[in-house]
Amino acid sequence: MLDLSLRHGFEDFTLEAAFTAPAGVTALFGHSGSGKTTIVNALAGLLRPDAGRIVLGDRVLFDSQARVFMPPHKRRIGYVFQDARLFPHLTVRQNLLYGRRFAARGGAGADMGRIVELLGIGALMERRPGALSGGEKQRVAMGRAILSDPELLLMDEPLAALDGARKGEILTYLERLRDETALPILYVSHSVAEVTRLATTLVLIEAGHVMRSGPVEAIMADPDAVPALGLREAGALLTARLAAHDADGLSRLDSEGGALWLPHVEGPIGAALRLRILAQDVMLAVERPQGISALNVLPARVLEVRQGAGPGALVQLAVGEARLLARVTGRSAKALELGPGREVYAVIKAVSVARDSIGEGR
Amino acid sequence: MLDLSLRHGFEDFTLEAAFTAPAGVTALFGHSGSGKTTIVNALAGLLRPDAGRIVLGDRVLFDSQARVFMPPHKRRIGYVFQDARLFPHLTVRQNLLYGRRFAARGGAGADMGRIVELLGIGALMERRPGALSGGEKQRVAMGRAILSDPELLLMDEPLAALDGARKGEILTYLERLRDETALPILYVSHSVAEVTRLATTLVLIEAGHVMRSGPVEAIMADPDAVPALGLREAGALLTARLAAHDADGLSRLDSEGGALWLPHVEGPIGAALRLRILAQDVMLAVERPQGISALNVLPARVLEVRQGAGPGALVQLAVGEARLLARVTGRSAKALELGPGREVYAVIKAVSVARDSIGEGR
Amino acid sequence: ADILVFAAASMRGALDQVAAAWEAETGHSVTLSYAGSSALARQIIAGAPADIFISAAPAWMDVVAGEGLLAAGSRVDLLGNRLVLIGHGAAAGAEDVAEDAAGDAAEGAVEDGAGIGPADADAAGVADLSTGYELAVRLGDGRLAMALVDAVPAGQYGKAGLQALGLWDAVAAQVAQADNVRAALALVATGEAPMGVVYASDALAEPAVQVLAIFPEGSHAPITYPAAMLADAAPEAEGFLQALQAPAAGAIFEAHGFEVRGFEPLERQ
Amino acid sequence: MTEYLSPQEWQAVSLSLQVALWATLLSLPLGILVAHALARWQFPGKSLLNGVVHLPLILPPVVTGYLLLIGFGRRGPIGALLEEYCGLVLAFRWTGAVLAAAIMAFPLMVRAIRLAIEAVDPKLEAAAATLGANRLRVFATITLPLILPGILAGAVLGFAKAMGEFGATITFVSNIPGQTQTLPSAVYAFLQVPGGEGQAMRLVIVAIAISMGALLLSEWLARVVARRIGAKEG
Amino acid sequence: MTEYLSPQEWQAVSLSLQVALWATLLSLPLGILVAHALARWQFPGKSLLNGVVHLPLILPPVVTGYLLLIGFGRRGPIGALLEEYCGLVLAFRWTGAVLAAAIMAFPLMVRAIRLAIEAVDPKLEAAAATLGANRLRVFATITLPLILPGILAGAVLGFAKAMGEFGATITFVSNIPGQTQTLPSAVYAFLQVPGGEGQAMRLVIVAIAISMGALLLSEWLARVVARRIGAKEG
Ligand SMILES: Nc1ncnc2c1ncn2[C@@H]1O[C@H](COP(=O)(O)OP(=O)(O)OP(=O)(O)O)[C@@H](O)[C@H]1O
Ligand SMILES: Nc1ncnc2c1ncn2[C@@H]1O[C@H](COP(=O)(O)OP(=O)(O)OP(=O)(O)O)[C@@H](O)[C@H]1O
Ligand code: MOO
Ligand SMILES: [Mg+2]
Ligand SMILES: [Mg+2]
Repeated sequence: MLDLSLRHGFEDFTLEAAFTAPAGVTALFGHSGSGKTTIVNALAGLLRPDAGRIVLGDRVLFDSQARVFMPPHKRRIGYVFQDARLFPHLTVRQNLLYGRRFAARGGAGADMGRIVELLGIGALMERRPGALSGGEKQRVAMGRAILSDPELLLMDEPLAALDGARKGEILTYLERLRDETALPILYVSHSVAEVTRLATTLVLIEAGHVMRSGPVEAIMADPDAVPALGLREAGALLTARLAAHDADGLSRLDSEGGALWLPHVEGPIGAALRLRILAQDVMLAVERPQGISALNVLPARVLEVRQGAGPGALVQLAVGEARLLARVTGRSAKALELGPGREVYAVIKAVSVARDSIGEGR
Repeated sequence: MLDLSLRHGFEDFTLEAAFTAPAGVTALFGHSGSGKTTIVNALAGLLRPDAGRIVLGDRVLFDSQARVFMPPHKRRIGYVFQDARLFPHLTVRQNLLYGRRFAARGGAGADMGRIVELLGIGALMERRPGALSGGEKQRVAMGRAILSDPELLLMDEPLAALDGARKGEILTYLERLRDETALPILYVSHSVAEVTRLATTLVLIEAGHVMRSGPVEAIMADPDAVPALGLREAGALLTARLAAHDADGLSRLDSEGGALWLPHVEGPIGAALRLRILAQDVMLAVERPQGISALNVLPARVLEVRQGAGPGALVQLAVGEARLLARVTGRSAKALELGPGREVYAVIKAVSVARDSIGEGR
Repeated sequence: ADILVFAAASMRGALDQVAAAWEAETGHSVTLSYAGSSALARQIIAGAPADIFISAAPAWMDVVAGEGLLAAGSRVDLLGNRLVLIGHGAAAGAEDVAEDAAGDAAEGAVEDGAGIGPADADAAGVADLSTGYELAVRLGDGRLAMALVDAVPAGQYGKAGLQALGLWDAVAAQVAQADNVRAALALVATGEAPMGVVYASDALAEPAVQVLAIFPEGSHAPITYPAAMLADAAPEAEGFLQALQAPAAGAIFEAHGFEVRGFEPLERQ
Repeated sequence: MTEYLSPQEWQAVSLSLQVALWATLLSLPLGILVAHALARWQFPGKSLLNGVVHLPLILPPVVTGYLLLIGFGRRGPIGALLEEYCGLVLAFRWTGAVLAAAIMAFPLMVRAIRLAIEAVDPKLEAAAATLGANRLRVFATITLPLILPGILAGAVLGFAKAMGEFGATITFVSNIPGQTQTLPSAVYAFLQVPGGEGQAMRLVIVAIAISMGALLLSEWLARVVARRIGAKEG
Repeated sequence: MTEYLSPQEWQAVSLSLQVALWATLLSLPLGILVAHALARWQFPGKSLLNGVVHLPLILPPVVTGYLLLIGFGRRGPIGALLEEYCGLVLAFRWTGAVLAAAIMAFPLMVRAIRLAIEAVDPKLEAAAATLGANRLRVFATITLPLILPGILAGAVLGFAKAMGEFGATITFVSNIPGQTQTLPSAVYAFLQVPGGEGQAMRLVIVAIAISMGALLLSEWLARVVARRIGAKEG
């Protein structure tokens, strides 16, 4: 549990942020220059804010009134920097082991071999950072921070330099880290996909201020938050349980909104999962459609239709217990006579729910 | 026109790449560590390859046999580095103007004011790089390279550190740069969305070798290329003409595959556009569906069904003159009896074609 | 109207006074450049614009003469000096025999100030250094400070004198050689070395040392400061060279502890 | 203060200042060039150049002075040439003191600047090259501003050394009041007179005051420059 | 070679080597500490410390030697204490020559190391701190390895200076063959005798050879270290 309240002024920029990050992954989301790195630096003790208070668990890291400022090396906060900051004179292996030496539990935390494999840096172990590509550096930096066995992990856009496939693997690992250990993570990102997959809590930063903060499901399903996240990224989060693996490679998930068939989802039967279903991937029909390739047709009831500034409309749906968002054109909304209370069918293609939108639930 | 053929060995890595980049934007696409930065460095003259030849227009930049090696400052190649590399002792303004001083046309090329505005760095002009955020640095670096009035622009993951909104704006600008000037751009990216929106030519790099290279439409619509691009990113490119703007905010585009209604598309009637239609956004139906929110229902003929390794299948469609890709589950493929020659309807939601998948055509 | 004199650094105190007096008298001006005799001689050979050279040792004057740079017949043996054995303050290395006698003598010399040269000190009761002097005993495990014994004149004279008196071998290993006589004096003055061998002129003005004994004449080659005019000297130089040998100058030199040599008349062509 | 020092001592002070300033200013451009060559270029004879630069540090100053006298004296091969073709006389002039001080200060200056150059990230220079700057312009616009603190450090080391230099100077240009008598030479002269230590110390204090002033000035300038450069990385 | 130098000269050569090595090695840790303090810490009296470090550069060596004599001689306040409590005698011993050489070399060493420290990116040190390393460990594991080239530069400057130092050494510990007669003292002695130049030059060549060897060694080591560190940025 992290409790933070900060004020800090640069010449042309003032940060005034306060939020609480419970266990799990808290995503800091905001435009370039909105103050994310500044917050993270203050947390790590690399920046001494003008005023405020930071409490991590039962430790006060900073308190301007009580004149408490715990130095960085005592904070036990792992930090994956926006620039990798590897030690140029050490090999990749030595970089990875650097923090472990000082770790309280003697590095009993994460398993080196597993992390190395996951990050795909096994072949680089004896190289020096000067001979690494941009993405390789970033992966080593991530390993280094995780292996230092921290009590809080700060990640400042760690995946920006990585390709999709690698990103997916690492996200999977971070999910495990989140779920298997109690390690809280503060994750800075520009990517809604990453944020929704990983985060349990979302903090939206705008020009140095916290615009919204709270559980990620609540914010994502809230049409009000859509402008901040970007239209294309709007979508709801569903919690589901893995119910069956079918012979033809599809898996069935039982969600609060009903059963969904998706391309094979890794995991044991009964596992809890989180699905992100983008508003734009949900099609609405007034009659149950026949002879179409979409496998998932869920009966739904319109809760609210919100006409956007453009030609689109956001439709909030009740599907069983769950909430879904659908994005349709105004023309369709009119043609289908959508309005609160209207009974419709939500059509979701099995393949639309991309693998990287399915995370392990909590 | 850039003609390149290189061989270069690092200890554990060998680059052996040859490709031709015509005018327009050529995207270098490949996994982390595949050799993209190495190629770009060789082009800029910052790395002297073991062997090979680089010809830009009518200038030989490098020829190991003829022992030609043109020094970097004579190459007139603007380079946006993966790390920003701003000059720490100069203000943002001075950084931006740095290359202009040496520009052949005395910086007659790009308009400083416009670029500053576009990059959103107007408020930072008198700051030094030490006081910039990660994304701000990257934007300044981009401006600096463009303002040096180069004959070729190299961009090594320039947008990785930027948020979606800013990314979109800058992509729009880069499109203009591509279309209005004859400036060829070599663009390194991990993001298929960026690539398909900007690129005219695509070069797929894998472990130091060129896997595929050619016009981006051809590669994107080719099921063979899907593994390299990632399933989720598979999709076809359509060329279309802006035909009408409707009062309800929708625009009609006439494509080779028929008319499409999309949320308002910026541009004058008659403008050529490129649309990327992701395979996963295309639904197939055997009868024309009724009462659904999807506005675009196109008659199509199945050309090929390719069952993937997983539960999915890629369906290549002929829609009028154009080719589309659809991704469906194997179960649906069977249920709908999809096979070469089968007549179906391709259903595309208007809102699925995201704004950042629509680029200005060429 | 300006003459430049290159003079051995150890002459500084006395020569400044003589020059000031001559300037006042004649209205000419004299510039004095003090450095080690070796450096000065080499500079003159390299073309230094000196008019007069005063060396601390004949050897370097000989070198300059050998280059044919001296005005013919202008060389004179201007001054002489005596070598003395000194001890630190009142508590010289040995607390016994020599202490009272030598201590009193040295203090007397200092108090009486100007006008008392080595000869007077002699008269005041400072003993001649003799073969029987228990130098090694008094030195104990202390150091005997001297100028470089093979390179710097004061050191060379001192070594010769001690050898002649048969005292050298017993103390050779304990000699601390300084780069010049003044540095040797400083070693004794600070007490780092209990005893030292320096010129009488140096010992005279240093209150922190006392003269223990005087080297007998003949125990080493006579200490001579030759002076000469350079071949292309300004005409006024001759006047200054003469003034150096005049009785007024002699008094000043003696006051600083030098011996005034029997001035030989200048041979004029 | 006028009473604190005699006119002749004032002369020595101002001459020392003059000599040290000129020695520093004149040798700085060459020092930067040599430092750059040693830090960044590859050429035959690099080790030799490096060795020659360090020579004045290795040699006892008297030897350096002696070699200068032989080479740059009026009868020396270089001295004679300089006099004939440039009308420049070094021996026994303050200009010679400048040469001696500059040579003695040179290795210190070069080392400081070289270290600063080696610390400049070559990636920044590469970036400047891609923007069209040739080697010289890269140096003038990127390297030079970034090594300013190093240049200041080199200059102040050189200045301090030049203020304190004695052995080579007195051996080369002698100790002529008003012409070649620098502060250290004057101190030396005082130390030759019994009881002159006190007077010598008076001059030493002046020397310390001047060099400390230069030191403080350089530190202040370096701070200003560093603040302008700000954080290390762009 | 045995014939090239007399036994006494050999003694001077080996003593000089010994003195220069000890002076370099002993002053290095303190030099690193002081350089680090000057580069990275803020404390009252920083300017004063900086000034004191530079003093030996500013003062004529004879003055430094004289001050050493007064302070560290057997009767000097510090010298007496050292003798009484540590049994360490400096006056007229080679240990004193080591002290003199170390003090003369100190400003050069400190400046080189300080420049190297200032060139280390504080962001790397910050990164190490977030990984749990306290100040001392950050210094030992990050700063120190990264400034190795600067330390080498400082060491070789110091060594060369120590090999060439004459004025302060002879003033402080005089010239006792086999105990305090260093190479420069021997050279000086030859230069005082008419016709001794040739012999002096013989010794000078030995001094040059030794220092050049040290120089080449240091450059080679620096290259090895630089290659290990590789490109500037991690
Ligand atoms: N100086 C070097 N010495 C040895 N190997 C190197 C060196 N520079 C790069 N490599 C290796 O060459 C390969 C290609 O590197 P390159 O930087 O071109 O990759 P990239 O495609 O740009 O990757 P990324 O997307 O992560 O930036 C990598 O495996 C890298 O480890
Ligand atoms: N040292 C500084 N001095 C002055 N202004 C600064 C300094 N550091 C950052 N800023 C400004 O503070 C604001 C927030 O910076 P910060 O680095 O926290 O942004 P960010 O949210 O991390 O952005 P990005 O996504 O681009 O990395 C920016 O406007 C930046 O220009
Ligand atoms: O200066 Mo002299 O030459 O011996 O004392
Ligand atoms: Mg940031
Ligand atoms: Mg790269």
